[in-house]
Amino acid sequence: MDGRFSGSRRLWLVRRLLLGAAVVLLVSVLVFAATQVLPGDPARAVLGHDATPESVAALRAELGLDRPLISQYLAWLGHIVTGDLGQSLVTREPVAALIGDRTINSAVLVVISAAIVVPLSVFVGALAGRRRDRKFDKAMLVVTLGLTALPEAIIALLLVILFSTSVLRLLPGTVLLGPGQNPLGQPAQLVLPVAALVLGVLPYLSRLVRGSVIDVYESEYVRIARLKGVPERVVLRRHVLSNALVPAIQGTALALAYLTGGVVVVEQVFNYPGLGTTLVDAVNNRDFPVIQMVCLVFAACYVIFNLLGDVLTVYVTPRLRTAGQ
Amino acid sequence: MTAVTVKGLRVDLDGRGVDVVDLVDFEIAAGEVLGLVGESGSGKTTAGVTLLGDARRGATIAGGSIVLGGQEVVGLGQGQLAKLRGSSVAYVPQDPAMALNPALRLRRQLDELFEFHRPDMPEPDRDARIKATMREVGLDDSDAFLARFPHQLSGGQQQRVTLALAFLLRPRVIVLDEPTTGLDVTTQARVLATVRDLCASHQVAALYVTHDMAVVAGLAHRVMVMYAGRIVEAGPSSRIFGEPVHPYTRALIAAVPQVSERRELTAIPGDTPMPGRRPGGCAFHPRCKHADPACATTVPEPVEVVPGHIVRCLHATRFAAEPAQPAPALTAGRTGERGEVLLEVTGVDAFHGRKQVLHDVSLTLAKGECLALVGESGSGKTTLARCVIGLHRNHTGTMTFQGAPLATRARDRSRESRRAIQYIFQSPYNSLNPRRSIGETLREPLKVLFGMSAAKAAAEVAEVLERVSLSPAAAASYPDQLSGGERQRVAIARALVCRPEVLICDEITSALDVSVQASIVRLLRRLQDEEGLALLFVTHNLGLVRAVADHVVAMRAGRIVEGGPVDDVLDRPGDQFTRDLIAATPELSAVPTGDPSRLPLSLEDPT
Amino acid sequence: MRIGLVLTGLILLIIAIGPLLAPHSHSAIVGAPYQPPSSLAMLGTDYLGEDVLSRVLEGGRSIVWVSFVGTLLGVGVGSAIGMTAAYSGGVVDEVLMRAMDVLRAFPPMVLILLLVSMAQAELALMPLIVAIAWVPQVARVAYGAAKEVVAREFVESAETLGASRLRIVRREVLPNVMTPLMVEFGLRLTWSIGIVTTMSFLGVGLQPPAADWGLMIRENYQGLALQPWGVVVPALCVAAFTFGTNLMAEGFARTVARVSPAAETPKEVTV
Amino acid sequence: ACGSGGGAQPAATGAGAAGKPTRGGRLTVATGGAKGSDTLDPVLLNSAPVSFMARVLYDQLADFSNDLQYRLAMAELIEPNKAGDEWTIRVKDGIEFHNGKTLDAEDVIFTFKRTFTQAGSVTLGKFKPYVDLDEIKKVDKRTIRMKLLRPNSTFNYALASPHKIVPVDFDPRNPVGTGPFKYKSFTANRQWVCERFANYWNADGESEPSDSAAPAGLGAKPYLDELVVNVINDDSARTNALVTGQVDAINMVQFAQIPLIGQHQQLKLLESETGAWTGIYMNMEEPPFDDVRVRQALRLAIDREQALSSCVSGHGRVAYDLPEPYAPGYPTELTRKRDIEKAKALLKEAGKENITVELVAGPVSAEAVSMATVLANNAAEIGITIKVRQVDTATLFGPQFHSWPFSVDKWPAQGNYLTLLALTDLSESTTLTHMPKADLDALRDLHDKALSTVDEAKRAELTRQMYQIQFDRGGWIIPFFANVVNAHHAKVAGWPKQDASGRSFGNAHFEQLYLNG
Ligand SMILES: Nc1ncnc2c1ncn2[C@@H]1O[C@H](COP(=O)(O)OP(=O)(O)OP(=O)(O)O)[C@@H](O)[C@H]1O
Ligand SMILES: Nc1ncnc2c1ncn2[C@@H]1O[C@H](COP(=O)(O)OP(=O)(O)OP(=O)(O)O)[C@@H](O)[C@H]1O
Ligand SMILES: [Mg+2]
Ligand SMILES: [Mg+2]
Repeated sequence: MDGRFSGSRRLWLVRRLLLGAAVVLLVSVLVFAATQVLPGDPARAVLGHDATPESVAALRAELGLDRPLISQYLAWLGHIVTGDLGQSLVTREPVAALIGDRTINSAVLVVISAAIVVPLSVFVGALAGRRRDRKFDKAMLVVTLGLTALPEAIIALLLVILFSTSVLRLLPGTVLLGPGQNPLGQPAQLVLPVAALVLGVLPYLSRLVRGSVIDVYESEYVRIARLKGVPERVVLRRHVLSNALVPAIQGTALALAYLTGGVVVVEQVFNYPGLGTTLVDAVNNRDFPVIQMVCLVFAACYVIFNLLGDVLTVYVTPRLRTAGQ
Repeated sequence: MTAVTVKGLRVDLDGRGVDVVDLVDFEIAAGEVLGLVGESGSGKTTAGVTLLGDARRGATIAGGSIVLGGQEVVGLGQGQLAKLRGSSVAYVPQDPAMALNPALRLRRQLDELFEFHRPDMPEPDRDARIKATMREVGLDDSDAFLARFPHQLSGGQQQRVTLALAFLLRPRVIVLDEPTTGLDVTTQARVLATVRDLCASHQVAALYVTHDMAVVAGLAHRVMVMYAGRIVEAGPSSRIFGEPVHPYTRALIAAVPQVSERRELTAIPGDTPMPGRRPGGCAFHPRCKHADPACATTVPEPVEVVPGHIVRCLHATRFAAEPAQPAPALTAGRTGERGEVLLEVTGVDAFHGRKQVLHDVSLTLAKGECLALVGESGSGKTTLARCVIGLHRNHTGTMTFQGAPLATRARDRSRESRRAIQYIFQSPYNSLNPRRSIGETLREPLKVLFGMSAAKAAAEVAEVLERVSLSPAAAASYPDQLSGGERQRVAIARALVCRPEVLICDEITSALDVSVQASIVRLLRRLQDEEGLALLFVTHNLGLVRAVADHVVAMRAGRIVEGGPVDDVLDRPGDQFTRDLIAATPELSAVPTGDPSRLPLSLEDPT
Repeated sequence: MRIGLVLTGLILLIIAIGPLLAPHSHSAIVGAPYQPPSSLAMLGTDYLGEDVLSRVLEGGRSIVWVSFVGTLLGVGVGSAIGMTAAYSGGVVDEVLMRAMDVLRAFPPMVLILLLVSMAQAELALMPLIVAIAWVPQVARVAYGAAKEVVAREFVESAETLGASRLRIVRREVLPNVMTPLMVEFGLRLTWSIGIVTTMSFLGVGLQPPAADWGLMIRENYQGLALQPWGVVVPALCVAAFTFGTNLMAEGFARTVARVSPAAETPKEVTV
Repeated sequence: ACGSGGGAQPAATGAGAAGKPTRGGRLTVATGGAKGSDTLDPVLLNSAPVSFMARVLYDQLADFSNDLQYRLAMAELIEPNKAGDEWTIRVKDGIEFHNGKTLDAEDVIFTFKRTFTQAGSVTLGKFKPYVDLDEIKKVDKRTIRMKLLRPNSTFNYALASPHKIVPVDFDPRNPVGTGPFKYKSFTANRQWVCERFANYWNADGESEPSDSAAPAGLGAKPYLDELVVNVINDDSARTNALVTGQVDAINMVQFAQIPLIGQHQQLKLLESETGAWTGIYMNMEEPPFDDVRVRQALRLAIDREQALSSCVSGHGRVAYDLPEPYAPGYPTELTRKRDIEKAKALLKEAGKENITVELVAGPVSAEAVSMATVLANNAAEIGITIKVRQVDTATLFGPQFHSWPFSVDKWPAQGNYLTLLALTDLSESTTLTHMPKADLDALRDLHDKALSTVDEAKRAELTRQMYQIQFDRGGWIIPFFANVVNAHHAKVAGWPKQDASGRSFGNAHFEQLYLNG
């Protein structure tokens, strides 16, 4: 009855996995459809203003853009299934090579940010929830409200002005990463992008934690624990946090999914070579295979984070974990 | 030996200078069970938790003293209170499902008490004590059981775990706050027996808080009656139930339905006032039929009518001298020919998912008759009722109304049958749309069924409100402005406005105080007499069955085990199951002592 | 909450009467680029030499319009979908909510990027784009809230009367999810302002010569060192507006709805 | 690709005075204007960075100097016959490719063939009307003779505008040229790395004039060991990278950021006038631009000084709708004064008062959109409402590119008006302005005449006549020629003074740069 999942759980997991795969597949159809509606075409984007009708037609034929849509999609899907992510229409490089290290770069950014923001939010949120309506809580509410009032792009700009160019000249305000270079090799460059992402997610997550800590504090079993004579600090640690964790896990999953989207803006500001900048470029160039792949990666992250969140939730919630036994 | 002494206790709402309870004095001897009864909102819980030095968020202990084993509790710091709680004084909450931490295993939750109160106790001793206590409360003491999480227990088992938590360190005093409200009668009987046993064997003083008079009657040595934050009467159980003096106590007792005899239930008019809105003088005077002008102005002092029996009433001595409570009028059951059969249910099998919850159920309901459907919790009563009204779709079998078959879904039924059969839900809090005024709620059926214009409907609404004894002005109010009893009347009005022939009532009084329940029951009976309504009355309260029903059908695990005229079934139960049910139901009129031999069932938990 | 009202009121005032007060046309070139404040241009000039003050006074309209209409539309459609799914249950529920899942798998910024590239930045279309980004998220919240309501007995009571589905959703469910939806609206409005600003900032929002606070930040960021007002003032306006609506949403949630709006409510894990 | 990126170490360390000129070292620069579609294939060059990078990796037969003077480069001879329809080209002896092969006639022929066969070749346009692939004959090892389809006495100019010579069997994935640096790694839109080519043919050649020319004794060019070009498209981020010392030099400095860079003592600006231009074009097939009076009215309405000041903060020179200021025959006397009254009168005459037109603008250059805004502002004064619709480049260059009624485009300086005209107004397939037949025929006639004369003065006169037609009836509005501004750390020296082509980084003469170590 412990750690291991029951049979019905395993079934649930399989169902969720299939569902997730279906979501990703549908996303690919949607993105494909969307790319067809995009005005302009990659051949033109590649050739620029020197393009002649013949050269455009030749390039279109070469890129396979003149085939019927369905066959283009199915061909693409067929290749994906066999592990061939296709070729960038623009650089003619394999998509896998193109987005491979950028995916890692983005992942580094997201993982570091998450590794900072999750414990920080839990700490801040729990403290505020415990000192509800007292000074710390009020200060935290004002700060988080202020942070949500600033769009991420502006936060990022402010950070650059404050720490890089104008006020203090402590940190690089631009990220320069050669291809294949490990972003961890230059930690100083990562500080500001990570800070921007952390500040973007912190208000949401810490308030979520605060809310659920308060909910649990209000719960009957915490009252009962107190009436059992359990000291206050143990109440927080043992009775509150263990139960307040569940919404925090769900929130973290959402926040992670959000972070993967948030990198679009932050990467843009910091010139960070990740999926976000790749996507913006690909959209500008109408580089469909790349757009599709990046969107798929985002969608897959969303699905995976959610699934992980759910699995973890099930794992830490005895009621769910032991269901069906 | 006195375990706890309370004097002049007062609890105020923060910042409002309004008291929730005041002038509370009592003491409990070791091994004694003191009952604390009163209507909802009278301040029982508030008074109870003060023994642990606790007041709920938004309230504080404003005065008085609580001496527990020689130590003053009022004014202790958090640390000292923490030492006291759990070891010297323990608390058993109302809802065990909410009170146990869902993330911790039972052993952990039990062991925690040693961790903070007996840190030196060696592990094997702890284990032995935990297991002994588990056995004492009638639970499995195996390690596997202790490794369970709360959600893996039944409601009764959960309640027993909270008892084990309370008794584990053998406290001096234990406060039990309605610990059996959520349980069915058989489980309740077992839990009560456990409480009584443990208190006696460990010489624990218990304060037993409840609104169920019958429960206290069978359990407590002494009883206090609370009204509007004051103790209005206190004395030995036998005195309180045998010779009650305060008009409030008398009225409460008269409202309790009995299984053993059919009697007229009398209701107390009005509602318990909330803190801050309590009338001056004797707080009960607006609802008291003996009140005179003095009652409105003079605050009554406690009067000891006989030694140990204290009454807070201006006329205490006069009432004490009068012959005790005039015996409640016994009423005769309605007999005679059954009328035309309106509703017929034949061979219904119903399912929740793949699980079959009704097996071949058949019954008939005749015009003007009240058919009670009884059975323990989970036996399928609600499911059956929902099949009939067309809310539960997953079933087979036939149902006819006036001979015409009823479609499975309400939506597919004829307008005529949707009008003629009406349903009243259990919870008056849930069955009214909180965002719509009473008037709107009552106009809705008129609009949907008759397409009636708002103007015309207004007259109907006013009329129906009067029929359920509510003022027509209530049409403008919203549900949260009404008391539970008033809401349930609105729910009845919503059914009545359709001019139905059959009313299905699913435990419509179980969320209400006995006095309010009495008034609802009276209302239903009146409607039945005046309008010839047929009632399908779902309940697990056998006293109510006796009071309202003509026929009764008993269900067990989805099957009908017995049926017939009420008096036949209740006086001469044919099925063992019905007999057990009757035996487990606490009765007021039974000899009120703490005599364990009177307990209906043995301690063993059959699960 | 009071501060929120004041801030929001102030911004709305600027939007309402600002253009009347503007000393210049928002697209008139009144001097050299990036001139410091002078009597001619009280907040200086922008990257083209247009008057910053006039553009600030003019530039709130689009942002407020787009975020307000977009949010209204998104919350409206999203909650309609969520409630319908919650009430109908069964296949409708599955299909609608899985469709929402698919849309939710796009981060809003990515969705917007794709949509804007598809539709180009037409002012009339931008609320629609913001709305589409919100629909799946709101649907989820409305679904959760409505799911609790549809299980309540007054809904069943309406069913026993045979009321139509639409009537039940409209009269029984909607009023009871109104409060969370209002909270949702407030929060989404706040975020919409952020998104609209970010869109403009990334250059996928409104286009010059339109005056728009987000666009102004983008346009004048280059000259921050020369003429900070061109960035600072619109950024402050955006921040004040966001802060104001956020405080109001928060206040509303705390006092009226008595909930702590934890942004997107995490969903229940279903077995 | 190569693993060691350029950003691995902070580029410029320490502030203050530079040290002694030294050989070797690595130069890290950042460029803007890059695209995902960037490639090192010299026939596909279509962004600013690749066009200057091509100058680093490859070389040409002839070239323009930084003040746009034509000169021979790898060719020792480029000569037409009398009729201008047969050209003899001989390459210098002993020029070595990066792979060790020696440049010869075969490579020149191969390059022409490749230009004609490679899909998407952008240099094809200027050769297509003239070059007959079957008529390129190898005369000897280093000499070829080309019989043109028709006379073109300025064919040598076409060779001097981008036409990179690649070796036989050139493979763009491993690009080999004769430039001063050789390829090491390349990731589109991200980073280029190249290293010193020891056998650079022009190692002792003359350098472009510089204020900090390399001292004698620094040895053979190029002086640097390695060149790393990072892409930072965002203008502010690029400046930040220079300010925080992540890179040593940047190009495309926005005029608004000049003061910011000026605050830093160790940073230097490098500004040059150019002949590059961004123009707004009117499609003469579409109303209202089919009426010459509307075109002239707009040209009279635009406030060129204001445009120069607003769009580039005055960093540039006013232009009067005629491109190629360095071209032989450029008519400096053809200027216009802003004249609202005359413009209104023209509109009235044309019956086109109070009209509304849509101007499709895209980010072809930093100033394109603001130029459109300024024009819209100015046009309002003569009663023309211009709605500026901004689109991204993919849309701008989309299928409608050649049929937008009113849009923008940008050109680098070609050094010769005849070359430019062939690529723009005269080209049937790529014209944007769609001149009416009469003017087109007149222009073609003049163009043909100019190309068939080898008399430079006569050609200049014909060119002047073509400019006149453009001035009177053309479809371009060119308000100014913008300067290019680069900025660099003081420790990097040897930058050319001028860069009239506007390709940035001193027309990519990295071979003459050195570090003050
Ligand atoms: N902390 C508090 N803040 C506000 N009101 C309170 C507080 N504590 C008690 N009350 C009010 O005081 C009254 C008495 O409450 P209490 O819970 O003690 O009654 P009770 O007799 O236990 O009722 P029930 O039978 O419903 O449990 C109620 O009206 C309640 O609303
Ligand atoms: N929604 C449901 N899903 C699955 N099982 C259910 C559901 N509702 C009820 N059941 C099961 O069906 C059986 C009958 O339930 P029902 O509610 O009809 O009993 P009841 O007699 O009304 O009980 P109570 O007295 O507690 O109201 C029980 O075993 C219960 O566990
Ligand atoms: Mg209570
Ligand atoms: Mg039931």
